[in-house]
Amino acid sequence: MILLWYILIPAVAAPLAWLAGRRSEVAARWIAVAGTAAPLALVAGQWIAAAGTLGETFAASGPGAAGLVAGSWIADLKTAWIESLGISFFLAADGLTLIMLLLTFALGLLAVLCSWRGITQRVGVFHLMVLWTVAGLAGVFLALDLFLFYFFFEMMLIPMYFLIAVWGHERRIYSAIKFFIFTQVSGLLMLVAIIALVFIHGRETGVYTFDFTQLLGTPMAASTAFLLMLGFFAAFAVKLPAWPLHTWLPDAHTDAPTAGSVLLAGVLIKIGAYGMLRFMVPLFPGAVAEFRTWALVLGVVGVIYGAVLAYAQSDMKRLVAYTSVSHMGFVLIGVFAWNELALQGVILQLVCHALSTGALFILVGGLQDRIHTRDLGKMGGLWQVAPRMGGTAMFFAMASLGLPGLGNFVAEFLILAGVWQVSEWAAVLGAVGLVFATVYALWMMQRAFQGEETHGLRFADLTKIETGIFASMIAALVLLGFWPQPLITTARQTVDGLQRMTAQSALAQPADPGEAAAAAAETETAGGDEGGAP
Amino acid sequence: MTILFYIAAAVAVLATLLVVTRRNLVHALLYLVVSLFAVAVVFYTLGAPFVAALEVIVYAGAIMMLFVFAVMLLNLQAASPPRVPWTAWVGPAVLVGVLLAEVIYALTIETQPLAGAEVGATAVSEALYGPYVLAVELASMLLLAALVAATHVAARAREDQTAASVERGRAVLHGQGTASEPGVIVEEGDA
Amino acid sequence: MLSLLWLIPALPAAGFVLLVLLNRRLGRAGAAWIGAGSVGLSMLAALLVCGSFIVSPPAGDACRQVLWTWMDVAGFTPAIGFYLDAVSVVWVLVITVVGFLIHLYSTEHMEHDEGFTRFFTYLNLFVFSMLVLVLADNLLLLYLGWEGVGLCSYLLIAFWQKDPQNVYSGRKAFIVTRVGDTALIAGLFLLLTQLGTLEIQPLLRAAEQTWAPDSTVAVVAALLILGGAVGKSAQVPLQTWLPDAMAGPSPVSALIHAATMVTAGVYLIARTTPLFELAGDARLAVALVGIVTLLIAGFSALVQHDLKRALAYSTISQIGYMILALGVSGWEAGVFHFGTHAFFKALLFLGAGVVIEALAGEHDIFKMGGLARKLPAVFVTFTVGAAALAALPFVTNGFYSKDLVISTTLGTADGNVWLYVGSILGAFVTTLYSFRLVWVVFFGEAHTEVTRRPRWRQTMPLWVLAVFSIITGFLWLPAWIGAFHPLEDFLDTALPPIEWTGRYAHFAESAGAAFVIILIVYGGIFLSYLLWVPWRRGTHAFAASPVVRPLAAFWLGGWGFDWLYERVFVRPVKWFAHWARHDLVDYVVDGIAWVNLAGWRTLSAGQTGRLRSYVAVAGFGVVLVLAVVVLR
Amino acid sequence: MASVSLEHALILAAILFAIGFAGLLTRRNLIVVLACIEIMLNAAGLAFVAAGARWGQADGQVMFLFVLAMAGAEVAVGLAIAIRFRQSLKGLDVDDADRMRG
Repeated sequence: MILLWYILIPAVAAPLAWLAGRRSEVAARWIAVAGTAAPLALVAGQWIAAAGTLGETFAASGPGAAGLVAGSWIADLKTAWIESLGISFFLAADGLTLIMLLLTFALGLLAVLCSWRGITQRVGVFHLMVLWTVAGLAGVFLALDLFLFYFFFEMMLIPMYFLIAVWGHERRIYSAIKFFIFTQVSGLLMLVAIIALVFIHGRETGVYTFDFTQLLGTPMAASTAFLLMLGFFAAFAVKLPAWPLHTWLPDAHTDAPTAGSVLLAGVLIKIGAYGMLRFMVPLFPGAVAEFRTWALVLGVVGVIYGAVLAYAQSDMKRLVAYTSVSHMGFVLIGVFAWNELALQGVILQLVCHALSTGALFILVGGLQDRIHTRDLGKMGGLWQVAPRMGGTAMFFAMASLGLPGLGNFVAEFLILAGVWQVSEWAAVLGAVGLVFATVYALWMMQRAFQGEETHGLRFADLTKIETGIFASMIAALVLLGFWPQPLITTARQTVDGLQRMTAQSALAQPADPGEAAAAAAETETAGGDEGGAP
Repeated sequence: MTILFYIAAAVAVLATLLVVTRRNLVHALLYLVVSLFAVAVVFYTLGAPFVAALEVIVYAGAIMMLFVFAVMLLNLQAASPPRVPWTAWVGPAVLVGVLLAEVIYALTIETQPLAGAEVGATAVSEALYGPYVLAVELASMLLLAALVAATHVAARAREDQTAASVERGRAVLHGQGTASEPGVIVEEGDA
Repeated sequence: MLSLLWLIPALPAAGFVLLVLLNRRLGRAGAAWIGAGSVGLSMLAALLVCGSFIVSPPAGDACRQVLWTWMDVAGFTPAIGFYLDAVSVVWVLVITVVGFLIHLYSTEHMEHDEGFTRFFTYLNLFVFSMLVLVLADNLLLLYLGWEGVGLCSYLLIAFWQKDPQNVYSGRKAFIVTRVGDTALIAGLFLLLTQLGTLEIQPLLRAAEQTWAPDSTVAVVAALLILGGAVGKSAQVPLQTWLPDAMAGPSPVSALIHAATMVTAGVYLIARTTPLFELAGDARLAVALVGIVTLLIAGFSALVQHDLKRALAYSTISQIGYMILALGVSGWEAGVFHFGTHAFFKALLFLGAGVVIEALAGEHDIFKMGGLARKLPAVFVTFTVGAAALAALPFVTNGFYSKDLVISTTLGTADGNVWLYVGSILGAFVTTLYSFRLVWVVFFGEAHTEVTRRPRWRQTMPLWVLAVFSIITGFLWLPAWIGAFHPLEDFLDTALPPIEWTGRYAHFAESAGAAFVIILIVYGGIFLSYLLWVPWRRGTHAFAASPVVRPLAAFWLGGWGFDWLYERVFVRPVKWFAHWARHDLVDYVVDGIAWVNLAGWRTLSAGQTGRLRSYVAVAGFGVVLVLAVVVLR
Repeated sequence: MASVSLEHALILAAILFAIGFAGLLTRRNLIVVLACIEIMLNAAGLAFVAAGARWGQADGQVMFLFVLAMAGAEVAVGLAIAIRFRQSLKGLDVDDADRMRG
C-alpha cells in the first residue's frame, strides 16, 4: 500500500502547491518541500526496514517467469485496472526500485531547494510542474505493468516540457519542442513494441496481459525479438541518451531552469538505463546478445564523443550536459556487458552521476543567477571572488572525471571491469574516455575559476542553502567512494534476479570472476595472515 | 446536307477563334453569337432541329443578352484592357494543340456513320418527361439557386457602391479626404 | 605497536579535513601547526611502527591491517587495508621524514603567500594519498593513492593559479599522468579477470602458480603496469610534464617532483616484482625505458638555463637509473637509489628554492653567481647535494647507490655491456650538469642582489638533508669495502636478492668497476670546473657556434617530445573539438527539419493565387491522362 | 444527312472546346473568361447531341438541355460576380484576385 503513497503524495502536493502559490510563494515552496521530503522519508524508512531481507541472496530459483515469485518483491500492489485489455495497476519495489526512488525524491527535494531564490515568476505553477514530474518518475520506477510503465513514461514528459518552455533561458521553445519530439517519437516506438509483445504472447498462450512478469520469456522468432528489442532500445537510447540520439540533451539542459536541469540530469536520464535493466534485456536476452557489439560501439563512441564535445563548448551548462552524454555512454556499455560486476557498476553510476552532475548544474545555475551568463569566455579567475564556490566546483569536477575515492570512480571501475570480460577493446576505449574526461573537467576549471580575474565580477559566495546542498552531496559522494557496500547489497537481489532471468540465453557469462576469485581465495587463506583490527 | 455541316463547322471555328482573339469586348460577344448560330445549324444537320431552335433561343437569345447587359452595366469602354503580347498565346496554344491532337487521334481510330434518322422535338420531350423527369426538376432547382445567388451578389454590389459613395461624401465634408481624394468632391460615375 | 599502522595515513587525512573545515577561521600560525604538525605526528608514528617492524619483524616479515571491506561484488572483495613490509617501510620512512622537513621549510618559504592555508591543505592531502599508495594492500587502493597524488600534483603545480601558464602546466601534468594511469587501470582489469583478485600478495602468488614464465598474458600485464609507472614517474615517452611541473612552488617540486610522487612508478614495479620475474621481455622493456630516459634527460639537463628545470631533468634521469636497475632485476639497487636520491634531490630543490627566493624569483642560473659568500649555508648544503647527485666517491650516499645500480647493469643475468656503457656515460653527464649548477650559481661575479636571507626553519631542513645525504650511503657498503649492508639484508625479506650471475659478475662486484666510476666522477668534476669557471666564455662561444646551437636548442626543448606531442595528439583533438563543437549529429537532426521547410517552401511557391495557372495545371493533368489512355 | 460521320462532329466539338480552353488560359478579362467557358460548354453540348444523333436517341438532346440550363445558371452567377469583381478590384483582370496566394 505504501507504494501508492509514493506516487500520491507528490501528485496531491502538486495542485496544492499551485493553489497556495496564488497567495504566497513561500507556502508553495514549503508544500513542494513537503511533497518531496515526505516520500523521501518513507522510502528511507522502507529501505532501512528492508535492509535485513535484502542482505541474503535471492531466494527464488529458476529463470524466466517462474523465477520471479511474488515473494521476491519487497512490496507489491496489484489491482485490476482495465480488465478487458489485460492491463493491471501493478506496482512493485525491489532493491533497484528503492534506490531509484530514493534518488528521485532526494533530487526532487534538491531541485526545489536550489530554486528557492532562482525562480520568482509563477512560483505556484513551477512547483506544480516539479511535483508532477516527481510523481511521474516515482510511477515509472514502480510500475511493473508495461502499459502503466508507458503511461507514466509519457506523463512525466509534459511537465518537463513546460518547465523548460516557460522558465527556460534563451532558446527554450526550440529546446523544449526538440526534447518533446525526441522522447515522444521514441516512446511511440516502444508502445508499438509493447503492443506487439502483448499480441504475440496472447497468440501463444491465449492470455492477453500487459503484466511484465507474465510477458517474460514469451517464445518468439529471433528476428521479431530483435525488432521488438530495437523498439524498446530506441525509447531508452533516446532517454539515456545514447550517442546518435543525444542531441536533445545539451539543448534541453542549456535552456532548462536549474531545477529542471537537476531533475533532467538526475533522474529523467536514469529511466533509460532503468528501462533497459528492468524490461528490455530480461524480455529479449537473445536479441540483446546479438545487438551487444553494436551497443558497445555506440556506448564507447558516446563516451569519447561526449567528452571531446564537452571540451569544445563555451557555454558552461552545455559543457556539463555533454559530460552526462559521456557518463551515460559508460552506463550503456555496462548494461550490455550484463555481468554482475558491470550491473552493480551501472546502478552505482546512476546514483553517483545524478549527484555529481546535479551538483554541477546547481552550481552553474547559481553562477548564472549571480553573473547572468553561462559563457565561459566571460568568466575567469572566479576563485578569488568566491573561493568556496571554486572549491566545490573543483570537487565536483574531480567527481565527474572519475577521481578514485569518490563514487563515480568505483562505478566506472566496476563497469569497465565487467565490460573487460565481454570485450577488451570496449573497456580500454572506455578507460581512454576517462583521459578525455580529465581534459574537459580541468579545462572547465581553468576557464571558469582559475586564471586572472579580468571581468571585475563581484558577487556573494555560496549561501547557507547552497552550502548545505553541496555539503550533503559531497558527503554522499565521498561515502559512496569509500563505502559503497550498502548500495551494492541493496541492489544485489535485483542483479541476481536479472542474471537468473537471462541465465538460459547467450547473454549469460561462461566464467564469472566469482569462480576465479574462489580459486584464488583458497591459495590466499593458505598464505597470508590477518592483521589485528584497530 | 453534309456540305452544310462542314460550312457551318468552318464558320463556327472561325467565329470562335475571333471571339477569343478580339480586343474589343462587344465584337468578341457578337462573334460568339455568330458561332452559336453556326453551331445551331450544325445541330440541324445532325438531325436535332429542336435543339437547334433551343440553341438559338436560349443560348444566343438569353445568355448572350445577359452578357451584353453585363458589358453595358459595367461600362467597360473606359478601361480598355492592356495590350497582351501575342507571345502569351504560345503556352496555352501548345497545351491545347497537344490536347486536340490526342482527341483527334483517339477519334480517328475508326469512323462510325450517324444514324441519319432525325430526332424531333416529340422524341426529346417524351424522353425529357419520361426517364429524365427527376433531372428536369433538379435543373429547375439549379436555375432557381443561380437566380437567388445572382440577385444576392449583384444586389450586394449595388449596396456597397451606394454605401461607399455615401462614406466618401461624408469624408469630403469633414475635410479628411484620402490621399487620392484630397477633400475635393468627385462627381459620381464609375468608382 | 604495528596496530598503529593505520594512524600513519590517517593523521595527514585528519590534517586535511581539519584544514578544509576550519579554512576561514585559521590564521597562518594555526594552519602551519595543523599542516606541519599532522605530518610530523605521522612521521613519529611511522618511526615507531617502522622501528618496531625493523627491530622485531612480525611473522612472514609483513603485517596486514584491514580497516573495512571496500566493496563486495561478485567475488571481487578489495579491502581498505594496509600492508607493511620492507619495501613499504623504506618508502614510508622517506615520505614522512622528507615530507615533514619540507612542511617545516614551507611554513617559512610560503609565509608571504595569501593561499597559505590552501597550500597546506593540498600538501596534507598529498601526503595522505602517497602513504595510501605505498601502504595499500590491494592494487585498487593503490590506484586510489595513485590518482590522489596525481590530483594533488595538479593542484599544487597550479597553486599560483592567477597565471594561466601555471594552470596549463598543472593540467598538462595531470593529463599526461592520466594517460599512463589508463594503461595501469587496463592492467588492473586484466589481472582481476585472469586472477580473480587485486590483493597484491595473493595476486602475485596466483600469478606465479597459474601463469607460465614468459606467457603473453604475463608480459602484457607487466607491460601495462610499466605503462602506468612510465606515466607517473615521468619516463620516456611520458616525461614531458615534469619540466613544466616546475611552475609550482619549490617545496612542491622538492616533495612531489623529486622525492616521492615521481618514484611511485618505481615502487609499483618493485612491489610487483614476481610479475616482472615471470615476464623477461617486460624486464627488457623496463631496462630500455630506463637507459633511454636517463641519457635523454641527462643531456637535456646539461643545457638548461632555468635552475629548477635543470634539477627536474636530473630527477627524470636519476629515476631512469632506478627503472634501469629494476629492468635488470636489481630490485634492491633501485630501492636503495630511491632512498638516497630522495634525500639529496629534496636538498637540491629546497636549496634552489632558497636561492630563487633570495634573488627575488630569479630562475636563470646565468643571472645568478657569486652566492657562495652571500648564502654560505645554502652553498655548503647545495654543494653536498650536488656532490651526492654526481656520486662523489666514498663521501656521498649517491656514490654507493649509483655504483650499485651501475654494477647491477653488468653483473646480473639480464645485464649487458651496452646498458653498462650507457649508465657510465649517464653518470659522467650527471657529474657535469650537477657541478655546472654549483660553479655557475655560487661562483663567478654576482649578477643580481640578494634581498632575503633564509631563517632557521629553511636552513635547518637543508642541514638535516645534507647529513642524511651523507650517512644513508653507509647503509649498504659495496662488497669490496666491507660486509656492512644492513639495508640489503632488510630488503631481502621482501624482495628477491640480487644474483650476481651475469658474465661479468666478478668484475661488476670488484673494486675495478668502482674504480671506473671514481675515475668518471673526478674527471667530470674537473672538466665541469674547467668549462664553467676559467673557460666560461669559451664554453658559451662553443655552445653558440652554428653547429652546436641547434643541438643545444633541441636538448633544451627536451629532445622535441613536446613539439611532437603537440602536433600528433593535441592539435588533432583541438581541431576536431572546434570543428564538431556544434555537434555533428545536430546537423543531421536540423537537416531533417530543413528538408521539411524546403519542401514547404517549394510547394507553396506553386500556389500563385492566379486562377489561370490552376486551370493550366488541370489541363496538363488531362493531357497526361489522355496520353496514358491513348498511347497504351 | 447520313454521310456526316460522328467523328467529324466530335472533332468539331473538340476544336471548339480547345479554342475555348486556350482563350480561358490566355485572356485575362473576366467577361472573356466567362465567354470562353460558354464556348467550352457549348462544345460539350455539341458532343452530346452528336452522340445522341449517332444512336438516334433523344438522350443526347436531353443532356444538351441540361447543359444549357447549367450554362445559363453559370453565366448568371458569373456575371454577378463580375459586377462585384469590377467594383471591389477596380478592373476585371483575373490575375488581380490572387489573395489566395500560398
